[in-house]
Amino acid sequence: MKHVSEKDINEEIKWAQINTDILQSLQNPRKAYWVAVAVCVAMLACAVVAEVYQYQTGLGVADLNRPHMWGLYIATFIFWIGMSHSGTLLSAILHIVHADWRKPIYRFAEAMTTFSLMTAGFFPMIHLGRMWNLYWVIPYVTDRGIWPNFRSPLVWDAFAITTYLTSSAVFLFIGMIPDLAICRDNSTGWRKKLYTVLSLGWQGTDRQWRNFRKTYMLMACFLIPLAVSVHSIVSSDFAMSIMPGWHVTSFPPYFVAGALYSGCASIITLFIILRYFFRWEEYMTMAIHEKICKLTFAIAMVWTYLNLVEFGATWYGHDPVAKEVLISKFVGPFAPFFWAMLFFGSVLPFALAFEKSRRNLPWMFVVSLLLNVGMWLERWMIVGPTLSHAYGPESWNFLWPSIVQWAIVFGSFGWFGLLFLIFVKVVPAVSMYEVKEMVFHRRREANPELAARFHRRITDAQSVTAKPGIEGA
Amino acid sequence: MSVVYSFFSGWVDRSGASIGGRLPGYLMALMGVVAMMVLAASPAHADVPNAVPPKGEHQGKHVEQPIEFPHDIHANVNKINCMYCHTYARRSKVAGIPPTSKCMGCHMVIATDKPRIKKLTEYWEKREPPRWKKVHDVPDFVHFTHEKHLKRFVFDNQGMEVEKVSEVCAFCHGEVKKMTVAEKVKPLNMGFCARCHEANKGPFDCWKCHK
Amino acid sequence: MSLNNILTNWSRYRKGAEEGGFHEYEHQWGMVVDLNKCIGCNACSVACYAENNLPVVGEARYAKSQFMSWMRIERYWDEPDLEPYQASPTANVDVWIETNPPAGKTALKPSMPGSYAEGLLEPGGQGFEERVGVFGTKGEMQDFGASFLPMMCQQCHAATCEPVCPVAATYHTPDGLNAQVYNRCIGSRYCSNNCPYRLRYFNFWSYYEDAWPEPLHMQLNPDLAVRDKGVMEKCTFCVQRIRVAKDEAKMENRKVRDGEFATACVQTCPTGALVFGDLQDPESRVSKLWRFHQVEQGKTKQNKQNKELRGYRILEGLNTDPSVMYLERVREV
Amino acid sequence: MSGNNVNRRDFLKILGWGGVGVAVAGCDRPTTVTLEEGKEEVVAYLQPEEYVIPGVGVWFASTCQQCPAGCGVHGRVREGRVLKMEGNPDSPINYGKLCQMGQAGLQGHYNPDRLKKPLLRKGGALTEVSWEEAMAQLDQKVGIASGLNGERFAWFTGTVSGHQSVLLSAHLASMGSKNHFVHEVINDAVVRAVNQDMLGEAAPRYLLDQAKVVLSFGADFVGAGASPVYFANSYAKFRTATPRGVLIQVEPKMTLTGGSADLWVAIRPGTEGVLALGIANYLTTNGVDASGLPESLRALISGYGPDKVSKITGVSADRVARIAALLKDRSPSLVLAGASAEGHAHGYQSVAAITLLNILLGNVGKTIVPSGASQFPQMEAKPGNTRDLLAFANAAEQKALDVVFFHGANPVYTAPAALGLAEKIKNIPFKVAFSCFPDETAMSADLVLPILSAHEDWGTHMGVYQPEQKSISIQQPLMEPIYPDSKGFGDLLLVMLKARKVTGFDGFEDYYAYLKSAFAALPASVKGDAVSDEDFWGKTLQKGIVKVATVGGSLSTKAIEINLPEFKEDSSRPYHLVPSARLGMWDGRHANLPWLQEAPDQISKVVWTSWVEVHPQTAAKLGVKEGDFIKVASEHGAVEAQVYIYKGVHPDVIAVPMGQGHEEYGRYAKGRGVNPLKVLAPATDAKTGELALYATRVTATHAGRRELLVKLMGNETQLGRKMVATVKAEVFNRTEGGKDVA
Amino acid sequence: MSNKKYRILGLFSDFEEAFLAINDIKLNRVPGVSVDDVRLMSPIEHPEIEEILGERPAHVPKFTLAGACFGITFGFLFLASAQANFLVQPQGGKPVVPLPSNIVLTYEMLILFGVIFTVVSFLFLSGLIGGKKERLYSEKVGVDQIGVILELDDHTYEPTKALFKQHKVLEIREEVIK
Repeated sequence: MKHVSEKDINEEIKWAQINTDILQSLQNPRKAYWVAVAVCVAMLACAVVAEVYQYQTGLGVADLNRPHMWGLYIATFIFWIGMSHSGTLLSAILHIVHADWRKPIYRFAEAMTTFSLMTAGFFPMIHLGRMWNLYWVIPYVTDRGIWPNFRSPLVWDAFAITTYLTSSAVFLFIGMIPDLAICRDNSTGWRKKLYTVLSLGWQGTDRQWRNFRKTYMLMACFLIPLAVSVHSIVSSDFAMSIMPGWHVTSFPPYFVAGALYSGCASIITLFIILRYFFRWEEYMTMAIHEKICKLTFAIAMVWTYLNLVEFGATWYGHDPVAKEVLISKFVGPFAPFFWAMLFFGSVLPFALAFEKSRRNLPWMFVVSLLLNVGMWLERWMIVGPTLSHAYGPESWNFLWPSIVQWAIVFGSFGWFGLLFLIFVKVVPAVSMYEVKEMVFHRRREANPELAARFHRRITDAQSVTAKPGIEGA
Repeated sequence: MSVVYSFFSGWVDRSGASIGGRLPGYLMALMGVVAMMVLAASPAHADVPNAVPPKGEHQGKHVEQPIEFPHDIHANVNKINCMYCHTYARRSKVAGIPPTSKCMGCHMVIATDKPRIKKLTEYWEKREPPRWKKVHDVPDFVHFTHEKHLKRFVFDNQGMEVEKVSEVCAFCHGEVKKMTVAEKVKPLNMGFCARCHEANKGPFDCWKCHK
Repeated sequence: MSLNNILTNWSRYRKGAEEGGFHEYEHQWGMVVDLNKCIGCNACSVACYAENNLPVVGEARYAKSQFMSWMRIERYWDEPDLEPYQASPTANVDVWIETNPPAGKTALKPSMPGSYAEGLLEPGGQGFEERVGVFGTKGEMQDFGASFLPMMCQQCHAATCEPVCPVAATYHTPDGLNAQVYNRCIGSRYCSNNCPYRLRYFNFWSYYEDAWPEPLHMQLNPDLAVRDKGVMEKCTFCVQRIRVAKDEAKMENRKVRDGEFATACVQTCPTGALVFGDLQDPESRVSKLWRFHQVEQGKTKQNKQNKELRGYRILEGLNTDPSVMYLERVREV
Repeated sequence: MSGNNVNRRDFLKILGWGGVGVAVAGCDRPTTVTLEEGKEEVVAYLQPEEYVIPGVGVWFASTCQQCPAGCGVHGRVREGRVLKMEGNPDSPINYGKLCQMGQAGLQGHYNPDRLKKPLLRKGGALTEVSWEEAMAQLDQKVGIASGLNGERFAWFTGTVSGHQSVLLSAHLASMGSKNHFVHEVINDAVVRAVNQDMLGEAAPRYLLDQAKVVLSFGADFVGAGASPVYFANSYAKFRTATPRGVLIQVEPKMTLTGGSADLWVAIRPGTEGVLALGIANYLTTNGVDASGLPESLRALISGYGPDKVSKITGVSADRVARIAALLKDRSPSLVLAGASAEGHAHGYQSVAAITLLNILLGNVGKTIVPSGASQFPQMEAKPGNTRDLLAFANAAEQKALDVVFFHGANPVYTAPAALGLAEKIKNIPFKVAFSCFPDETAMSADLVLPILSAHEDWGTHMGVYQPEQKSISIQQPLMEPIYPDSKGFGDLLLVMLKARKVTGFDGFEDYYAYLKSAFAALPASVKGDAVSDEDFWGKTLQKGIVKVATVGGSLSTKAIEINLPEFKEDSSRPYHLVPSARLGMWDGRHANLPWLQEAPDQISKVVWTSWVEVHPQTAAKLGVKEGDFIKVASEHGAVEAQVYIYKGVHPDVIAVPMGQGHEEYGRYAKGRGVNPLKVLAPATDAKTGELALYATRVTATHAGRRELLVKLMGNETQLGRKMVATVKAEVFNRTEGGKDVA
Repeated sequence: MSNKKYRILGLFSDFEEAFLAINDIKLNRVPGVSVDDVRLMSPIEHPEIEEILGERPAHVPKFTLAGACFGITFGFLFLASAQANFLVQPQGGKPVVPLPSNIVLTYEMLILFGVIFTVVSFLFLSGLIGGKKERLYSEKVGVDQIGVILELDDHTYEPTKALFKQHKVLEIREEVIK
């Protein structure tokens, strides 16, 4: 690939062109889209079949067993929760720090947040022995006088995920309203009706924009601590327990770093896919790609560091049983997966560190997928080895997950993909108004004389003697 | 209908039927925090001292029994004590259906010409007990003890006359003495039990009933 | 009533916070397991199957470690020459399984004296390293026979399983027991994950469907429920027997007498290695044994006057505060 | 009311189980939470006994029939179902305790594979017939009219005792037959023979709790022994005595008893006698008076010096010396011989050498005391052996038998394949099995009569090992028969006796009536303070046991000549096969009980299958790992099972547990694991003619397959965690010695 | 002169000109038209226009604060009262109202209610729910044009139009209100 541009975006681009370019993604789908949908539905069908079988038969079909009460379901749950953090990173954190290169790519990242949360939410249910009683986790008033146990990190999870899903879905939607209005203005038929309802009558008035700006900023401020707390709470499922290898102080930041990491990696994946299929080279520019890759690399190094902290703390720590678990990760039955995780998570990201490698998008596509494989393995390496090698030597065991578990994990990607496919056809995956903002501001930054002229003219207008009325016309 | 709120019970009307337990949790709890102070003190039941009868209604359905046993004649007209026939109630967790021999003890001589008694005699002569249908049932993971409840409300209850035991039975079984075959008129669900345990300071250990 | 509850519970909370936990126990059922007497014969385990409607899972499910033996007898081999953990350089799943269980290689000593792990890891017990005694030779692995360890739910007072249950299906009863309420359980299995003894068993299948073909089902104990798939279960200290004994005592307006009843395992134990009773009753056999062995509840590390006494609790260093005291195995060395 | 409290037996005022219409109340099944009215049925009793209260359990005394030990049990009965077995505290055998087999007796009773109707072989296949037809067939073959020569008739049973034994003997007498084969695989026949010859009594009592040191040569007394629960109880006393008793176990494969030993010594199979003589050598050279022994014996002992003994047995000379020194220092001691010492061609000699140690150490009279006979010798248990199995096979081969009745034994399963019993019994024209289960013998019989289970039947028993207080234990029904088409064994015996027109039995309506009258006829000394026969009967049923007096009993010490053969290696078949017995499966009779299948073996912790125990050195030599299938082949056959590797076997030994490998016997047993008895060589003990169970030499080869070995332990060492801590006995003696803590 | 009222929408493609037009209104170039009456419609957000238009109120943060406060109090009280009324839980000698876990949950409730209040207040305050919509609307506002809306009477109608034209208005839409 040759250097397209070193600019984040071409600020001379026509705004009407932006609308056209982005809105073309909402046109009737091509054949490739339907193929993708079919693949996702097929994947999802695997999961549904497996889940129905498991529901009717019991969790024994998942080959869970006594030491391994938790398996891939929980690992994948953390994986999806983790992936959701990327949207928050791009839309909230970068928004607050005014990194406007996020603007062309934050929309799909934010959607990814919501969808991965919607995927993640399934896993605790699938994982439950009696999922039809899941609602007992919700604190509702009943004449039986029983409540959930608020001490349980699982209840915290339920609270945190509900809050996070609500907030991020709302955040996604609020940010979409101006674009939905554009869609409304450019569509006909049922689409028009749909977008009319969705856009809530957005007209871009100054009152709306003013409140919008405040709201967006406030939401961003809420989402950042929320995202951190959500993954800290998820980590407390483990850190709050007494098990060696789980009872680790550094788990909350470790989880958050891992979450941001996997989220960024999947942003790269989706970035490349969207850029390729919708031909959005103008918006998803190489410059932005470079920035995400660098960001991902930085987070990867943070994650690596936290890994080393954990290993070091365990190795030199007081708890020999935790050390055993660590050693079992190094050389035990999980060793191939463990080393694969470290390779994908800590070595492979160096591919992001070199410009030449970074600019090779097909390669980056593969790398980003592998990074996510690594991050998925990380979650499995958190759940599995501790259960295999805990305190009681009697219960030492190794169990390979059954096909049912794999099918459901596999199918969850189909579900996520399906949601995302629907998303890209229903709402603009690139925020048009924010790209315009970006272009507007970039243009003014690039041409300081424009701003100067504007100010000059304002001053000029004031210096003209006030005269009632304007003659002529 | 006066509606009161008990934080424990949810919204209840005076008859005790829960009317609001299924409202959204947050909303209910919000109201609950406000309404927590408003608590209804239930008056003691007239016939059973030191007891607050459980509240709740259930629309039972008629169950076809092998013999349409007239509880009203036995308990209401002839004023036979419940525990005369359901003799195990004070000694066991189950009240028990009286053995056929107990029926025959009287009906060898009494009312032998009535069709129901003839049917009973038929069973007796076949040496085969009637297969009654269970009316008052709780799930298998609930272990209710008649023995302990009778001790609390009848035998250890100061001022309680054993003759009036049917009033205590009526807590959960309704006015059986006004029925022929028994019908389920109380919900017998956990809320029903829990409200009564709260009102009468019964134990609140899950393992008392669930094992 | 509600306000009352809140106020009393708040006052309890205050008390609890100051005094390390609010306790208002009617009884504290506890157990003593004398490993000097235990011969590992498994009678307790089978008695438990009979008493508690435990399903027989069959070979295939046992192979997957999905069995339901509430009372299990673990058997350990002495390992005098523990070597530092060394795994095969070609470590993979198969090699691990092959090499690891028969010749466990881990012997990590607590790296810091005085850490909580010190009490947790005490290989061999008191002075067992020097094995040259009346038998002359340095012990071969199996010279001292096997170490049998009957493991039932330890009924911890600071149970790790309790706080993690999302629906409070496991909680502490006024009898000092760890209750598991089957019909409340939603099967999140967090409790079992958090049990360091791995003494909680999950109904991975609807075991009852094929565990009791007719007429085997007629043996099922009607005093407790048969568990369906998706719920956690564990040793209850035969709560149905406790119930009956307490009910009986209450009907006679007295307290439960020591030795009046016992759990199924204790009642059947051919050597009398298991003793069951009320730790709150100072005259009960268990109380006397706990006192004699100077083991106290509520401690992470026992401060024994006589260090040679045999009583200990398993993984005591984890501060789970179990209600089962084990007495060390004795060997002539 | 009552429930679990066995001390409240006064509650059982009226006992027995006559004429109660029992409704089997529905079980709690979990998924059907039927709350809707009228979905479930509730059936009251027709006319209950006063003590029958729905929802309240009642305890009835009976006797466990799971092994010949004859423990007294209590069965908890609720709503007409027996739910749980507990030990009978009044029993002098088991003191209210019970082993796993006793617990699992329920599953034999409720077994889904029980025989429901008589089966008659018609045209080669067993078909269900009515009792009338079955009894007619029986009468035709063995009735008076059949003209059957009594010598061509035989009973083949397991251990029998009590009134069944009396009736059985009467039946044999009525047939004019002396052919009663009593077969048990797990027996102590050789020890009995040696005891008879050296001590003057076949089964003296062993006072384990009096001994300071117990040296056991393979005697698995707390496991598959004569009376597991009794000896487990004694073991507890022995271990808590002051000073604590020391147990040294010498055997080729670790038994359950060996698992609890202070010192477990692996010995080369067949050299137990040599070790005993080696110890005797140490004792005599270190001041133990051997002057009472004949000169030839003293010469023999002096020939077994430490080096020689060490070389033959594989036990180091130092260790032999220390064991001997311990025995000498701590008196009284007790030296026991068990299956692994007995099971050789020179088993008698080895056991004699071992018994000699008891004489040398002066244990006779201290820890070995005379047992005497009970006052009812006809009721005493007839201990089983394997000699009868061989004799039976021989008789069958010679076509010396026309009719055989089987009860309580499964020779088709237990006989080594080399005996060819399955073929030979085809020579017997009419074989009748009295059995609850479709076991191998029943399935090869011509007529199968389903009998009541142990929990449905009447009977009396005397344990095969009788402690000081001898007793008759009563067996009474704990439940109405599940299958109405099965009959009591005693009833059937009575019917057959009546059919033979034997005098004295025609007055009894059934076995119950017979028992009742037999108890009424007991001497007044036995009846104690009972005021009437009825009262005595009631009290007997309530207590479950009748204590009877001991008659006679004395021990002598007579040293006999011992002639141990040279130990020979067999390079073509380098390994010794040890068919080990396990408490649980016993000789295979409990393989159809799912609880026992799922109860892990105490030592290997394997469930549901057979395994082959191999020493790590041997495993390395064979190149096998845990879970590999290994083929163990003798001259007479081969078995294939998975390997379990540990150090609890002698490197020269391959141990395969008994109990599995059934070809019949219901869904839980059939086709599971392997039966090591099948590959045994039909060698016998030269003196007693007992089958030498431990004398088979085998080869072992990797079978090339591998599966996960299903067992409990994930990791078999404690990994430094304080799971089971161990203290030295001296510490124990110092802190707890002499203190009755609780 | 009839006393008509008009509403006009001037669409500008050049933002600079549009702002200058508003600036002119601010400078009172059209008497009777106040800058406070100017309503804007724009494809993007223009914070810089506030320099001209002046600070106009946005009350969302107040509701956010209210929501957060409500979340914190309600959250804690709800948890505490639920726990104190949970008749089973207190038996085990552990605190009835455990602060560490309640802090976590209260924190989540804070955020949840903060977000909900913010969003709901935004929807109302910005007129998306319940507010009146501008009847003059051009789809071009969604593309690249900026619209200036003014309500005028007969006196100001013409001068304003003239002002717009002076600032290169592309299109003027108008309607008569009264």
